Amino acid sequence: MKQSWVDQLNAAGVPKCTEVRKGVACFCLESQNLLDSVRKILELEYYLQDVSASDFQEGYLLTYHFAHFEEPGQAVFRVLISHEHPQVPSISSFYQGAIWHEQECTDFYGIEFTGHPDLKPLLLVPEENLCPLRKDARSKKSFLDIFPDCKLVEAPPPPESEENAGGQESPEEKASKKKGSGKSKVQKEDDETAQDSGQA
Amino acid sequence: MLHYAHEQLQGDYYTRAFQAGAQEDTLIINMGPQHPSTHGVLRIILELHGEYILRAEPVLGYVHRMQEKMGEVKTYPQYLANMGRVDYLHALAWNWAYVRAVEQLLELEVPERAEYVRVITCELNRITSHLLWWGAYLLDLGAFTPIMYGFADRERAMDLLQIITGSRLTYCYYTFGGVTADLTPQFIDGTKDFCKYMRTRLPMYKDLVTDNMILRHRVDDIGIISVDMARRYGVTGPNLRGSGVEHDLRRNTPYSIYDRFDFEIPAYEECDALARYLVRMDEMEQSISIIEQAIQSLPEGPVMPPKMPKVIKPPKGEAYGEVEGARGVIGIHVISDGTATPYRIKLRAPSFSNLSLFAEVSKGILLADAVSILGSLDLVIPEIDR
Amino acid sequence: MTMIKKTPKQSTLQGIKSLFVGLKVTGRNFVMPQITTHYPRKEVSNLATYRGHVDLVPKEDDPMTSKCILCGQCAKACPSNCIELVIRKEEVEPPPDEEAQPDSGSKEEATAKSAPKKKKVKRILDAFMLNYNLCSLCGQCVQTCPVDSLEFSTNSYLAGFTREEFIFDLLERMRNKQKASSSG
Amino acid sequence: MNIPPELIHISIALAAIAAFIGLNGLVLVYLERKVAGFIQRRPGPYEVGPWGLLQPVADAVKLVGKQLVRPKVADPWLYWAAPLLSFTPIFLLFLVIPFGPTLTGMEFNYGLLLILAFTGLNVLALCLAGWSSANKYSLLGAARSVAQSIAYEIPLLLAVLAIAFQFGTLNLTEMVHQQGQWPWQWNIMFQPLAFVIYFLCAIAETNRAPFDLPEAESELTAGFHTEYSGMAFGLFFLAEYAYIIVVSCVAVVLFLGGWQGPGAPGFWWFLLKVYALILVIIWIRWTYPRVRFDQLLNINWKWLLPLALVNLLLTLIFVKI
Repeated sequence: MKQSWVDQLNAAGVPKCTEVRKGVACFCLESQNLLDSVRKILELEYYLQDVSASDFQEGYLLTYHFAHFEEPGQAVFRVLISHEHPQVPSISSFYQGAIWHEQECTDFYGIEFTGHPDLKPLLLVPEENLCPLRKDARSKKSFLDIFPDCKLVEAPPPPESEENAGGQESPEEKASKKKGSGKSKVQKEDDETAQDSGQA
Repeated sequence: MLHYAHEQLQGDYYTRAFQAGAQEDTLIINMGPQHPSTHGVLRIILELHGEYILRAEPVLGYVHRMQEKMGEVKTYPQYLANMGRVDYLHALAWNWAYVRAVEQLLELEVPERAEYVRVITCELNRITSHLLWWGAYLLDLGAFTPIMYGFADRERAMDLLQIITGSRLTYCYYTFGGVTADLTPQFIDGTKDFCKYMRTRLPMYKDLVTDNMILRHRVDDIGIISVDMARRYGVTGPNLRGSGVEHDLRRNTPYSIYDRFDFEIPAYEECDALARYLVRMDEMEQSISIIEQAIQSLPEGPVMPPKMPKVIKPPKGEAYGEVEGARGVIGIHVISDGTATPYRIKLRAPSFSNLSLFAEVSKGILLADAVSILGSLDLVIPEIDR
Repeated sequence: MTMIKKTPKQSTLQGIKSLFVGLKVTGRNFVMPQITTHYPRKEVSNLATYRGHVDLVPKEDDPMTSKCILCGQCAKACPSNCIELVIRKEEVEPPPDEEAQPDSGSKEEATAKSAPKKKKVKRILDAFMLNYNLCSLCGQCVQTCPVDSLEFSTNSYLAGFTREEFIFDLLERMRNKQKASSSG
Repeated sequence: MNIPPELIHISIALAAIAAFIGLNGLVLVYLERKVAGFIQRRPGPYEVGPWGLLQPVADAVKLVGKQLVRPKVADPWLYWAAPLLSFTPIFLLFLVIPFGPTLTGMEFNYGLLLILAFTGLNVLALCLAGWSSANKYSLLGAARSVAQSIAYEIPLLLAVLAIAFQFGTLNLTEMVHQQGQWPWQWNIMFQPLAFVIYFLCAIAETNRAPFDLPEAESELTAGFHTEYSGMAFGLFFLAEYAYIIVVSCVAVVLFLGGWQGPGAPGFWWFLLKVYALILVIIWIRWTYPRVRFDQLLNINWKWLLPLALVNLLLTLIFVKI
């Protein structure tokens, strides 16, 4: 029953759900099929809760939260993008509410949203490029470490998209090889512990 | 002497950027950051043709405090105090959302009495928030007296909350696993009286304001937010319910013990400011009913779990604490790396999403309606800027 | 499940009537008693529940010393670092037959005591500094204190001209209070 | 040297009027704040003097004592001329108002006409104030005030015209004489519709809530007087209250029997009625929200104007018969 909405999402063409917690389904996407999935989830009448980013060793993890007005359940899209080329397509053509969220991510992390109508600073001073939420190398943690249920897989190197991949990647992080192709895939399906403490 | 849009105008970054898209012979005007009707330091740049708004652009960030960064440098309990400061009008809902997120991470079981206490106080806080909104909205519309009545009643609720929380506005009352202080008999009696009292006040509000012809004409049919628009912008809370969607986390994904109470989710289908107004007025009534039911069935017991970890160190993972606040869905996304400090905290502020549609909804309306729409969205600026 | 309601519509006649109803409401309030508290002459009644800055709690048997065990948990828990414990270390000669020393009754102490002529270092609280300028009244210090040596004061009448006036030594405050209460 | 007695009379009257305006300003400020306070269940002015009686005096002293500030880009002449222009016509208006049977500054056959003519000057003042401040909010306020005043002048004139036809005179004293002592002899019994129209228009003309759009504070910060401070603002303020008194006086003369009253007719009846009307205006202000600008004009053009025409027509038929 819980599964039904996840199945529905899958059936609509959102790539396979990778992780289900109580009422939450995470979909780890690659940045090029993000727009496709977002279009599908909009067709399923999900609303946008927020867009946020976080800084990991492997790259910036973009998290999109969607929920539905009538049905329970939260859909989470995760997109991992590289530090060197923090680019991701903007979903603001589908969800106009994302305009501000994406501007905020640009403020905090310097991520570039391609196709965004106006990427000017939203919350921070426009004169400086501060990116205050970027973490320094020491305090960065590994994405895998925190989300052990996910595992990064070497994406089959798409032949043309790799202008960013091979060349300049520095060996400093083990992550770079995954993010080299700009994406992580997460495989394992696992029920994390039921976390809703409110569940009576 | 006067600067019109087509002239070269000195201005800050946002004014210049806005001006670049201006048409000929229009008036560019800054509403805010110091403006009586933006309730705080919200700034909206407007392009006016006569009194009609051609274009509007909110400029944020005047009270930006980088709350999310603060979350990354403080320990879990230390960050609690920040939550009351995000949305100072419904501080307990933010408390709750954060506490819920951390409790999910810690897999803490909240004692039953604590849940009841949380429901009672949170609903009481919701009433105070709506009362303040009511007064301030009417102030926007030019009526001075309602805010005084609203404040007088709000004082009573805040006095009650002070009895147990010790503070009046920026509460820091919930804590991981429960609440910091138990209810006192004084509070319980006072709350019962307050509920009775509010039931006599709400009809008075209706007579004075809700039924008033002038108000009706001011709020009827303006600021139409369709369901589709609400979805695209992520509008939640009373604003969404004013668009005819019965979405309320207290009912849709009943957290805590909300499924034990019998209450309605008021929703109106007109999508305009009047619908949003009526939703909030009805919600106060429902909150009173929830409080009465909760007090009636308040169980005995502790308000903190028997054994609490000495140091809050949630395991690795993430959690999303969601709570229905007075303004909409409050979501706190916590990523834990297993240390005593959160790795990343993202605050989803409902006002942020609610305001983001203003540019679209304010096209072609009158300046006076813009004020009315802004008021009907019930914005709290510190929550938007975080 | 509730039905989605329609906003009630109003005819012009009802509208005009509503204007008079509104006047009636304000008119009635005009003659009703005032609800303002004339502050300096009268006081609000709920000051007792106010949670102001923290205060030290004295020991029951010795009102001049606090319950504090100098563990420093409060200082660590404070989000804004406004607590500072000034601790003086003092070497004390162990009295020959100290039995009723409640604060150092651990086993090591007992063994140390039995060792001849071992000097013991005692930590003494010199001052408990609270920088109230920074405090956000979150109550974390009170919650973390393992021996309940901190309590909220109901002191809502705090005013001053300089920031220095809001840096309190809570130990001194406590002692002054105790003195005042014992003498008065 | 032969001074005409008429001149002495007018000079004394003007001095008295100046005192009356000033005093009334103080009284009305106090009254308004007290009434607002009571309606909102708080004491209102309380601390200065007994029952806060000296509060308006303190306010006045503050306003007078303040430095006069002019924005750099404001027009230096028009900016200062506007408050004066708003304030000075008031003396003329009071000159012809019959406070008592013999208590009139100047007996004048066209008294009503004079009042209506000079009330119109206020619009010009507000317009100038808004324009010369070089503030966009002020400009919007000025534009609103012009549109509003011009619109509301028409039904007001029509309503008053009906009364003038009915009495067959423009002399205010004469009008009062034609009404009787008792309330049922007052003109309001014969012309209730005209009274309502006049009253609404009067509120709009004086920019009082709920028609206070030129200074709608939640939309235009303070409208036309956003940039004014000190005594320049004080003059606007005083003028606003003076105009309230003027329109109330005219209403009393036209509809409420002037100084006539049961018992002993005299100026006390006049003042009593004027203050009762002002109280109602204040009461209305603290009860209602503000109307929107287009609604304001709609009320005028779609309701008041046709009603005033109908009223005029009915009156004419009545008079003719």
